[in-house]
Amino acid sequence: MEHMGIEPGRLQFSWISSAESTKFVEVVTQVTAAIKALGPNSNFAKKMAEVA
Amino acid sequence: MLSYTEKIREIAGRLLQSGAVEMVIGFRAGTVPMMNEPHFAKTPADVQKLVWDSHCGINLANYLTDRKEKIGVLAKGCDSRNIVTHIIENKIKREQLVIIGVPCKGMVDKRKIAMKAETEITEVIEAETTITAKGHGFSKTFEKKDVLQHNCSLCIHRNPVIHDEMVAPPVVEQQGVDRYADVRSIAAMTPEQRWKYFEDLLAPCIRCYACRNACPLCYCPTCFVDESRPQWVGKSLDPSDVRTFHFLRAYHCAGRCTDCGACERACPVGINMRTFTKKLEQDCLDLFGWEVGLDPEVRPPLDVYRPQDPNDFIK
Amino acid sequence: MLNPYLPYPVRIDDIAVETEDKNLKTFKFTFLDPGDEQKFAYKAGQFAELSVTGKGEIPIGIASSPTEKGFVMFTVNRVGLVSSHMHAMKPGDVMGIRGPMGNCYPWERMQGKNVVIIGGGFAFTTLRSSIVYMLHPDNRPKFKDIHVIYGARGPGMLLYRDELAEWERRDDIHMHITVDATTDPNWKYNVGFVPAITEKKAPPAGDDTYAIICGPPIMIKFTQPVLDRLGYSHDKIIMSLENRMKCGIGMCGRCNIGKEFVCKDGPVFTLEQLNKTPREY
Amino acid sequence: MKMITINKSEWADGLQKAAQAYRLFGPVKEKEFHSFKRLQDGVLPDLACLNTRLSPKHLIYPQSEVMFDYTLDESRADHHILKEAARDDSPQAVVGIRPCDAKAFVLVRMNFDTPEYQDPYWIRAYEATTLVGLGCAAPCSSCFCTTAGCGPYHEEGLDVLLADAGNHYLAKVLTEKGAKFVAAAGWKTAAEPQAADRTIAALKQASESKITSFVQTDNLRSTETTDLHNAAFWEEVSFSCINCGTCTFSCPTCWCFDIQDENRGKAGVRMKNWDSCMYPLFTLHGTGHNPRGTKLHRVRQRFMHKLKYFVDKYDRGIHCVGCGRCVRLCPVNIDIRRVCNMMNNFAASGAACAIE
Repeated sequence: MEHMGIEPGRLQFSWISSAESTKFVEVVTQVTAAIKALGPNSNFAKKMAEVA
Repeated sequence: MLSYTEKIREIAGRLLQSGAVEMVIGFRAGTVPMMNEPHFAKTPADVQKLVWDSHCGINLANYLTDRKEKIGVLAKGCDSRNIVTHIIENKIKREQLVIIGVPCKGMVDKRKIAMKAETEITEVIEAETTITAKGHGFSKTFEKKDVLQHNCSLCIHRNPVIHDEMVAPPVVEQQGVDRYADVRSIAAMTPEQRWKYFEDLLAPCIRCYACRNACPLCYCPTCFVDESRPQWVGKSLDPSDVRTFHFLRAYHCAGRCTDCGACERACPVGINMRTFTKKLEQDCLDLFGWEVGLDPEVRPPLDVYRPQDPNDFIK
Repeated sequence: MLNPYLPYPVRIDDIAVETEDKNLKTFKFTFLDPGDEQKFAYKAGQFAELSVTGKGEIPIGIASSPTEKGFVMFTVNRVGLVSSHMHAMKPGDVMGIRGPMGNCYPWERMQGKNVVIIGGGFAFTTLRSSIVYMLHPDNRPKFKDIHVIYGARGPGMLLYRDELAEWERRDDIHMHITVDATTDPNWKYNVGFVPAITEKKAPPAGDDTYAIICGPPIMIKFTQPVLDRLGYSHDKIIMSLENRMKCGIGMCGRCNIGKEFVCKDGPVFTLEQLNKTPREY
Repeated sequence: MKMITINKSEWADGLQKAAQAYRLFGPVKEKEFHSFKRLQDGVLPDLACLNTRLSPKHLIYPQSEVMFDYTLDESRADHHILKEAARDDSPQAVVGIRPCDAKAFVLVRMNFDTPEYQDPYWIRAYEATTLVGLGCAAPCSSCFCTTAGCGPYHEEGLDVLLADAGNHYLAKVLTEKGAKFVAAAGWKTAAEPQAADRTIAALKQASESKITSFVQTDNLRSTETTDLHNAAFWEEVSFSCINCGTCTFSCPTCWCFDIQDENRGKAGVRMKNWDSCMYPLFTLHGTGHNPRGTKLHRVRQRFMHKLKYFVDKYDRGIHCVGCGRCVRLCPVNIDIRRVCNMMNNFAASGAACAIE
C-alpha cells in the first residue's frame, strides 16, 4: 500500500486474541488516534461528479 | 532460437503419433509483425504450423487451467515456473503433461521496436542476435538484447525448471542482474509522488482486463471485480476503482507471480502494471527468501505458516 | 425524445408469499402518477424491467392481466441482487417499472382456436396473465377449448393456488394440475412430470390447436418431443424465452439468439422460428 | 455540395475560431500513443497520426455515462425516483476523424435509433457532433476498409471530408452540419469543384492502392445461420482467446453496454458502462445458467454478430469498417480478417457439399 502512495501508518497490523479485550480497546484507540492525526485520505475517495 | 522450430515439430509429431499426448500447445505464425498466436496441434498438418522465434511471449500455462486431457506444452523458463505453480495449486496434474522445455533468450518487446521505428512496421526479420524491422521506405536493425521485454532483460530463469523434453541445450543464465531498480526508484519518492506516479501509470486503463486474463494465475471462477454480492469494486472508469482493481490483482499474485510479463504484453494501452507486482516479488524474496515456481513440492509463503515468518509489521 | 430507460415510479401495494419455500413473492404495484397506468398498456405475455433504485433492474414477466385494472402484478423469484432486495421490501416502498417490453403471445392468430397452456414452476406468471385474460367474459368467446397443464415440484410450490382451485371449478377451462411428487394424502390432482401429463392429457393436434410452453429448460426439453409425438406442428408451438437482459429494448446486446433479441423480438417465439436460430438460451 | 480550399496557413486560425462555437476534439499524442482528446487552448489535432490506438467512439458514447441520479433519503419527497442527470449536449466537433471511424457511427446508429425505441443519450450526443474527417493517405498494413464497406476517402457518416493536397486542404462539405462548421471556422475560399473532385479522386486512388489486406464477404448472407454457428472451426478460432475486452472496447462499431447503480451515502447514480460479449458475466443468468458459458460460445458470438447476424438483420453489409484495431491490439493475435474469410469460405464449401 505504501509502495503505491498510501501514507505510512495508515495501514497497521496487530495480533489480538479473542480473549484480549483490553488490548483490543487499546489498539483501536491508538490506531484511530494515529489515523485521525494523518487526516482524511482523499486519494481513495470517489469524486462522483467527475463521472461523465 | 530460430533453430528450435524444426526440433519442436519433431518432438510434437512424435508425441502425438505415439499417443503420449492428445494435443501439443505451442505457437503458430501470427498475421501481424511481432505477434504469434497460441495454437494447439492435434494432427500432422497442425504440427507443421508450429513455430518458434522471439515473439512467443504469451504464457502458455494460461491454456492449461483445468484441462482434462494429456497435453504436450512448450515452456520457456517463466512458463515452466507457472506450470509448477499450476501443479501446486491443483489446476493441472503433472501426469497429464509432457513439458517441452524451450531455453529462452528473451522475448522482443514490440512496443519498444515500434517506438523506435519512424513508420508502421510491416515486416520483421530475425537473425540469431539481431532483429530487423522494415516499413515503407524504412529498415532498421536492432540488437535483440536492446529491445527485449523489460521482464526478459531482468530474467534469471531462462531455462525451464521442469521439463520432459528439451528442444536445445540450456542457455547461459544472466548473472548480476539488478532486478529491483524500478522498485527502488519508487521507494525514493514521497507518498504524494508515488500516488501521482501510479495515477499517471493507470490513467489510460480501459478495464478490458487483458492483463488479468493473460495471467495464468488469474483463474478464479468469479474475479473479485465481477462479484455483485457484495460489489467490491465499481464498474466505471473512476480512478479509485481502476486502482483498486490493479493493486488487488497484484496482491492476489503475491508470491505467485513469475514476472512472465504477459500482463504488460497483453495491455492494449501500454500500462506497465509490473510496477505493482515487482514490489511484491521483491518483498517475497527479502522476507521469505522465496522465488516462485522452482519446486512443485514447496508451497508459496503466503500459503503456509512457518514459525520463523517475519512479523515485525505486527504491533 | 422519450427516455426508454426512465422507469415509471410505483408504490408497492401488497406483497404475498406464494410458495412454501418463501422464495417466490407476488408484488402488487400502483403507479404514483395514475396517468402512467395508461402509458403502461400491456398484453399478456409481455414483461417489464423492475427497477429498484440503488440496486438495479430485473426483467420479469407481467403476471397480472390487461383485464385487471388499477394495479400491475409481478411474481419474483429470489435469485440475485435485485430480487433478494425486493424480497426485503415492504408495502409502501417506492421503486420503478419500465415497460411493457417484448412481444406477447399471438392473440390474434389464436382467435377461434383451441389453446393448450403448458407451464412449470415459477414460469407460470405470464401464463396466469394469459388465463385471466382469456377467461374474461369479453374474451372467452374468442377461444375454443382451453387446456392448462401446470406442474410444480410439490403442492406447496404451485403459484396462485386459490385461483387454480377456482379455475378447477369452472367448466369453461380444463385444468390438469400436477406435482412431481407428494406425500400429501389429500392431494386430489395429478402426480407426475409435466411431459408425462402432457402426453396423457393434451388434446389432439390439429390446425385449430396452439400450445404455449413456458417453464424451466429441462421441462421444455422433455415436453417438446411429446408434442412432436402428439403431432403438433412447430409453427403451433409457442415458447417464451428468458435470457439475461439489461436494457429490455434491444440495445445492450446480450440477450440475442442469432439476430433476434429476446427482449424486443421475443420473448415469445414459435418453435419454427427457434429452429432457425442458434440455441443460446 | 460545396468544395472549399483551406490554405494550411488558415488552418490553425480557423480552428481557433471554430473553438468558440464548438468543443473541439482531435487526435493528440500522449506518451506513446495517439488518442482523441479535447483540444484545449489552441492545441492542434495531429493529422500526421496513422490513426488512434482506440477509436473515437467514446466522444459520442462514453465508456461510462450517468443516466439518472436519485436520492435514497426517505425524508425527501422524491426519494427512490430517478431523475435525468444533467449533461452537456453543446455542439462538439471531431477534427481529423478517419472515414472508417465516422462510418462506424452510421452502423451503430442502427442499434440506438430504431423505429420503436431511441437511446436519448447516444442520439443527443450524435446530433450535437460534427465530424470533420481527414481522408486517409497512409493506410496501415492491417487496414481492410475497402472490402469492409468503407474506404480511406469514404464519405458516409462525415459532415466534412478533408483531403490533404500539399499546401492546402480541400474540404468537401457533405452536410448542413458541415457547412455550419466551415462557416464558424471562417474558411470560405471556394474551390473549383471539378478540379477538386479530380484531386480527391487521385488521392483516393493512390491511398486505396496502398491497402494490401482484404476480406471476402460475398457468401455470408446466403449461408444458413445455424450451419455457420455449428461450424467445426470455432474451436480452433477460439482456442487462443483469453476473454479480455480489448477487441470490443477498441472497436468503433461495438456498442454493448451494462446498466449499473452506484450509491454514495444516500445519493446515487444509474449509469451505462461499456460491456463486452467476451465476458462470461455478460450473459450469466441469475440461476447460474449461462447460454454462452464457454469462450467458444463467446468468440463465436462476437464474429457471428459482426459478420452474420448484423448482415441478416439490417442487410447493410458487415458490422465492421475494417479499421484493423482489433487485429493490431488483440493480445493473442486473433485476426478478424482470417475469421471472416473462413466464414465466407465455409459458405462456399458448404454449398459444394450440398451439390455432392
